[in-house]
Amino acid sequence: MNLDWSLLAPEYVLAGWAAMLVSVDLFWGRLRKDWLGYLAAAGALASTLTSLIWLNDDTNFANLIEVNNYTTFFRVFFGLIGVFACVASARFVKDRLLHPGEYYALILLTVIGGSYMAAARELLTAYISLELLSFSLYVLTSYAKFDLRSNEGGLKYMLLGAFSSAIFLFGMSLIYGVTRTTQFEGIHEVLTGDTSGFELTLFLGLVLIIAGLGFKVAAVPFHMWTPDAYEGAPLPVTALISAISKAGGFALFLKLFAMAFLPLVDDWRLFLAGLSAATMLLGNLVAIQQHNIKRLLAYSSIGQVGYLLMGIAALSADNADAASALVLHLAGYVISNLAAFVCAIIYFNWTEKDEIADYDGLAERAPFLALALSISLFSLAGMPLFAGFVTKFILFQAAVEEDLLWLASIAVFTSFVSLYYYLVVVKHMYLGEPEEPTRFPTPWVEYAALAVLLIGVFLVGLGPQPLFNAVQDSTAFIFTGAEAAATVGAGP
Amino acid sequence: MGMDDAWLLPAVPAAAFAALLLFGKYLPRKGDWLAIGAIAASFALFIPVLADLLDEVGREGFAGVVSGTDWVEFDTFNLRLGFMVDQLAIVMLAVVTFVSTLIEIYSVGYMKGDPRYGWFFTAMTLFVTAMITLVLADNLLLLYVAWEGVGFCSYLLIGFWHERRSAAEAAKKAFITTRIGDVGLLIGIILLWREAGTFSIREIIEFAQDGGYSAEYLTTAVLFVFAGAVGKSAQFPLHVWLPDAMEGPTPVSALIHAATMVVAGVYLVARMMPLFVVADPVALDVVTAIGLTTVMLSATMAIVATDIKRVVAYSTMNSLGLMMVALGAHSVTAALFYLFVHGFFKALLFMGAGSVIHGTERQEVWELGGLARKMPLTALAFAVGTLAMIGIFPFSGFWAKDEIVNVAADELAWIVVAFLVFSIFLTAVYMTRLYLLVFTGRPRDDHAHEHAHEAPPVMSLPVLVLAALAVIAGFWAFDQVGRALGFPGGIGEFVFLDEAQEFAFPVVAAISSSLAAVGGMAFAYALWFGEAEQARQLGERFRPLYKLWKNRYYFDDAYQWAINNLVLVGGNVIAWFDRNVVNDTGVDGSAGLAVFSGFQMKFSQTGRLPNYALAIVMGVIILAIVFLAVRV
Amino acid sequence: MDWAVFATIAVPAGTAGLLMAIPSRHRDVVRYVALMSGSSLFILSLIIFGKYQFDDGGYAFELQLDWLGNVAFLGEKGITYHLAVDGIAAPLVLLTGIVIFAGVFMSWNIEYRNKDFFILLFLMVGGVYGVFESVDLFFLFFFYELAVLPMYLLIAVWGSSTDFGTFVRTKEYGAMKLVLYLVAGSVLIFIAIFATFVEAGQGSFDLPVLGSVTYGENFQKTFFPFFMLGFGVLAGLWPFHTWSPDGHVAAPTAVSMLHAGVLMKLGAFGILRVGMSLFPEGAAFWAPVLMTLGVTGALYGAISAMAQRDLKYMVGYSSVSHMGYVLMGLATMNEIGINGAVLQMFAHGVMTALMFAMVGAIYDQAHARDMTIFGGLSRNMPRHASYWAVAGLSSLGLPGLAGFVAEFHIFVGTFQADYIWAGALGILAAAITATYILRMLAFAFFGPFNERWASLKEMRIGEQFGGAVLIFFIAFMGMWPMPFVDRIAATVSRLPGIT
Amino acid sequence: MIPIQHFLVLSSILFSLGIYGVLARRSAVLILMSVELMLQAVSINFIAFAVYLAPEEFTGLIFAIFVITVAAAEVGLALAIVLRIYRNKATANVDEVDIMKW
Repeated sequence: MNLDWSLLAPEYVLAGWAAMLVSVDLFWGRLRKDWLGYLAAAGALASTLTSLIWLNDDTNFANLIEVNNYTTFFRVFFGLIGVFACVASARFVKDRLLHPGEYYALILLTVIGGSYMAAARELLTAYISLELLSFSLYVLTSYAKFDLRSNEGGLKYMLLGAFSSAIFLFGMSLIYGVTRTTQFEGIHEVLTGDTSGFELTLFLGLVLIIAGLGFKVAAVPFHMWTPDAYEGAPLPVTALISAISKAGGFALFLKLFAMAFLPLVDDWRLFLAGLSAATMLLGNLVAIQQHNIKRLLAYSSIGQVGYLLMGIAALSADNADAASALVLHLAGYVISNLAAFVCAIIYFNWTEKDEIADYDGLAERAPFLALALSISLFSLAGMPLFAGFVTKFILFQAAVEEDLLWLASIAVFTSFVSLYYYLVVVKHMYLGEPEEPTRFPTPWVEYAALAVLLIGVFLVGLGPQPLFNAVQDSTAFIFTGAEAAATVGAGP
Repeated sequence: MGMDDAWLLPAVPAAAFAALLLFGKYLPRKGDWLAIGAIAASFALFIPVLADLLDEVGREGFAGVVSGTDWVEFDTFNLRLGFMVDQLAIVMLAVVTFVSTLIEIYSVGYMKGDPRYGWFFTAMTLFVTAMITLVLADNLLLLYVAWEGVGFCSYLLIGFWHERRSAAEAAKKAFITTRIGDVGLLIGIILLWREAGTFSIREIIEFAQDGGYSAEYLTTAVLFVFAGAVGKSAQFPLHVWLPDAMEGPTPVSALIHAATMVVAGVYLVARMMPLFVVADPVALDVVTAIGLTTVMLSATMAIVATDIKRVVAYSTMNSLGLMMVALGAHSVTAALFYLFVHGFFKALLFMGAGSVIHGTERQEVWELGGLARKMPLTALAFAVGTLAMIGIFPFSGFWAKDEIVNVAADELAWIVVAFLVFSIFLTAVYMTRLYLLVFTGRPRDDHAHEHAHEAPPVMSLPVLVLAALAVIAGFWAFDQVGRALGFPGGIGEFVFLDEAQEFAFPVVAAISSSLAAVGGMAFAYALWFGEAEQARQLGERFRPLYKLWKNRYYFDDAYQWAINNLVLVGGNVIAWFDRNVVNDTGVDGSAGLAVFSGFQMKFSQTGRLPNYALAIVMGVIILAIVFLAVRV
Repeated sequence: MDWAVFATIAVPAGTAGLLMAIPSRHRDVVRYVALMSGSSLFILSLIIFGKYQFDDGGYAFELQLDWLGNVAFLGEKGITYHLAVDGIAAPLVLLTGIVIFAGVFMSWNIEYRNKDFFILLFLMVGGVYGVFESVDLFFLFFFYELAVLPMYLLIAVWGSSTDFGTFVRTKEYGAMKLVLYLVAGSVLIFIAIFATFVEAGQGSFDLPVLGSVTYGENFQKTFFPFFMLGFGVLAGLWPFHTWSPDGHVAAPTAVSMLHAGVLMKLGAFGILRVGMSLFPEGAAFWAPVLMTLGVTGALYGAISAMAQRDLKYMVGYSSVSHMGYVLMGLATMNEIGINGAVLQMFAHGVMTALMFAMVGAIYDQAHARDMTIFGGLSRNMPRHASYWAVAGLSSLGLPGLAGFVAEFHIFVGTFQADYIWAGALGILAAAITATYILRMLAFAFFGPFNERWASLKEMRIGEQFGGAVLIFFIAFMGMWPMPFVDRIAATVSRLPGIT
Repeated sequence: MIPIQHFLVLSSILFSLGIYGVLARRSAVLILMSVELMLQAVSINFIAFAVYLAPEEFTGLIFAIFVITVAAAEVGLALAIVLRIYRNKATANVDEVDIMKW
């Protein structure tokens, strides 16, 4: 058993940094006002950089936590999400929230939770990381403590989260009962053998696990918390939930199903495909009816979950294509979505408004912001030049490779539907009459962060090869045994 | 310079057209000299071509000379800019180049002072280009191109004074009506191509004569082709545009709507005659029937028409119908002969009418009268034209009309001949009436009469030239005359496609038609000379007939009704259907369905936590049930 | 000259970038930059058209850059930035160059945020070039969507609404419908592309690679309709055409020109380049349906146009009608017909661009488009009237102008393919075209002068010039179609399944 | 020795009771307690499996301990949020907490 504690260094950095932030908040009042957010961002960045040490490594800590490219990819990914979340929060928190130290500390903790969800190689670790992520988010969601919406969102998120994690746990316990192990690889080994004796338990467990993870990633019908939590949470937290909770959920979802449950793929494929179809249909159709930008993005993200679930439904024992496609789209989606949220945050900072109708005439008052929001929304809709087009294309193609043409068809259709409600936002920004014609003051830091995200959107959209290579290198590790060998250097 | 260079004939006016279009504005006198020069040059070029042809024509198996170049070609598909000179083309060319030269000269006087003087000549030049191309085309495609081209020029020139609503409407009507015929023509052309694989007229004819087409197929095809001729030559039932086309300037009417363009239909049928011969006889019967109908319609309508140009226009329809009847009797010679002389005397009539209009600025016959004294030259010329049209010995019309009656008697049923003779009577009636009303009697509008003046020399000279030709052109019927001119013989000897036709002069036919003509003149004289009181009484007595004729058999009304109540309403129905059914229901409806389903679904989000939990539980249960049902 | 094709995409993209850098208050600078770019695109397009060697009809100006490969299901040449021009694309590239060149002149007067306008316009143009020049299915589709996307803002911001009292169509509606409709069409294309890629199993989206595979007959029959309908939507395939009149009417002049003139061709081009090239048997199976829909569109569009009062609606429906001819030509599945279809794409593109330009020219001054309230306008605007006439006459198939050459080929092809009824109806539709064109001319330009419009003046010189360029090409192709036919025929004869 | 099924039945009953509680109760606190019930069912499961099926390993037991710990934290967290709601709205009835819907 490898007990090399240094493997956990990035998380040490984060945890330490979180502690430091709390203390700074306590003792150094002046700094906390203006610089705390950026300090937190620096912490996330530091952890990101630290995690690069194990690039192309393949080892694990005590058979609990893997450190390989899959972990590294997600460490970097979540670390960057943390950076942007902190930067985007800076002004918002300063103006509107109490206790910034704890706020940023919690953000850093979500990064730890997310990273370990990707890194876990057994059920307990996975569960603990998931709860770490969730708990932090529960708190953050209800962070605006005098705001009823925030309270309500937090309550719903929290109670349903607890409920669903109980379901998830029950599922895990059943799986444990069947396989007598919590190690993903062990489960895989058992499931590869004859499972005829305990199918009932096994599938019940599987259903419960799907439900639990489905809740985490907001798959229909486990999605109900999403719109309310999104709307209730302070805007930067919404951004964080939409990015890290979903990405973490999928990191675990993917790993669990690729690493542990892959032998049963023929059994669960259609169920996930069904979930996926329901999710994208409901998410995108209901999004049409939304008037609040946060709720709109919530439903749109539900739609995106539908697409991502296709990636899991399309997992195959032969190759890692679907997994790579899923992670690729995950990256594309998160970048675009973060950009959209950063825009919403900037606008909220100016006006304290988040209804779509409030965006009237934004193009007059802040052309760059309007452009940036349009780009991110178009990217979410899967329009060319932007990340969404390529990543969706690859993802859908991956599904079709596994004979899921019908599912891909629904996906293409719903992503067409999604264009409508994104266009409605664009319409308000470019066609509406602004309340007053004055320009908004330019928030340079936020704009810089936005610009970086937009560059990301374009980079992925116009030159996805590097990202795709990185993704492929990382997903190669989540397939155990024989499949792993087959996946390296896969391709026709 | 010979037949191989025939392409120069259209090319010269084409170049002039391009120059006029681009720079006409900047040329002195707006370039009328260039237009006239180019057309005169065409005529000049025509003469060596004719001479060359006359050299060749006696040779064994001579069937015209083809020249030209490919326009579009790939694989086996080939569209040519090809020209063919043969006797048929030469006769037509003579009319086209010569008459148009004269009319262009005439126009200098007639159009003087018009704000779009230059444009008139530009368009006329284009017309001549297209018309010559039409005549010379060796393939159906080029023929169609030129066919549309002349139609377009006709549109431009009828609508020359387009500020007048009536002119704009007439132009539109002319174009669309002929276009309906052209639909048939194009279908016919492509049908012919489809089996033969070529557009070349000669090859198609050979293909047909070798039995390449089945009889029904060929009949269908030629009837479609004939539809084009019906439209262009203003035959029943597409004749309605021609009277309205008189909205154009008179030189236009003279050239396009009398001498050249309208006879293109006749020319087309003459060109395709070998096909009609091979095809089922029904095809020629249709030609005869339509020609005869047109003759009778136009002759009767002319009797009650009061616009000087419209009367002449009806007479044109009358003549065109006669030519069609001749073709129906498959006598190309008779048709072509009539076409040839008709070009002169009809242009003459129009130019005479034009002089009257120019001199008096009136065209209602009831506002004219007694002009013979004021405009003696015009009156003389008009008289010649009238006599030629009526067919009085020895004017040119006499010979030509006789020939038609003659072949009809040979080939067609007696009833047709009877109708023809009756139509000659009617022709005499309305032509005499027209002359009497315009040039004799008491001036009905003193103001117009006082101001009436003889046309300037630039106008009257061409008129006189034509008058002379209208008298003598008919003598070409005689072999002796033809030989004296250097032809192999008379026109019947010259124009042959199947075999040479002797010019026959059966006395019975000549006498009967002359009797009819003279009788008609006498009848008209009795009715309309002086105050025309008898005519009015006759009109009162036969009021229904009078109204029927006056209203042009209600064709225009019927068409207008059909356009208003069928076409436009149909258009509105389709447009309504498109907007309300296809778009608002089909398109917006399906979009609305998505929106509506979103609206319904959003209420599943009740905002209440237990419901959310229930959804999760239900999800689990459903998944579990399905899972187990499928799997266990 | 291999860079020329690349440049046609790089120039618009660069222009968009350059324009972004110009402060928006320098409206004239923006205009001149747009003009420069438009002219260079025009010249580039001429070069590409002129230099295309049509001996064997293959690809020329080929450029292939690796873009995404060796990942997941993608092979070595998975997705390549593969540009090339063949004899079908060459005229369409030229068409794009002509229309954008003229379009810049027609947009000269835009004052409201003209910088943004030109940025979007050039983005769209880049997309259009991309579709014509991409030989990689992924990029073809990439550019296809790219060309559609800027339409929304272009129409919704700079467009105009229609209000006839009883009949109201806002520009937002037109814009939204147009964009959604076209993207809806691309849903089908998307699906078919996925299926094709899997079926081919080559790990590449390159069209020549995909084309080298023989697909099963059932597969072809199943998926050809996806391409046919998907691309057909953009080509105005009846009954999926209603975006076209409403969208074109709402759009600003240059956008209508480009859209009706060029973008609609993308649809037909897509059917040809993707659908028929990959699935010849499927195409043969579905050709009767395509023919029926094409004829229906041709007739139906013409009849609808006859009932319009709004000039722009008339032109919009006429586009539906003329694109019906294009689809008929494609459905013939023989060389003559398909040549005709491509010729018609060019002819209709130039002609309809001219028509929309003329509507725009008059709308700029009169702020009205109802033909029935005008009258005798040719007195004050003789040149404008004559431009209209040329465009109209070309559209009704007058010999000597571009429309005739194209339509004639299509009709001949249709007869050759034994769709005699369809050919006859198509010819009839051309006659109906004459009706509505002449009706419009008679209403608006002829007849007594309506003094209400005494203030109208002749078009601006820029508009005259832009129009003249279009007229030049209408006449050029009408009189000397060989340069076009040579190129098109060389490539069409190489298509699989063509008789 | 008691057969493992008894434990499993017990845990299932507990779990179902928990679910019932979550669905049926309107008080946030009671819902929370029901969730705790479900978590206890999970713990029982884990312990039963660990003892009966993999006696030589401690995984299941450790899992149970963690579940209990997490449950405790969860209660603390949830109660804090419920408290906020109660402060701001003077109710802990989840049916009344529905500003956000649709």
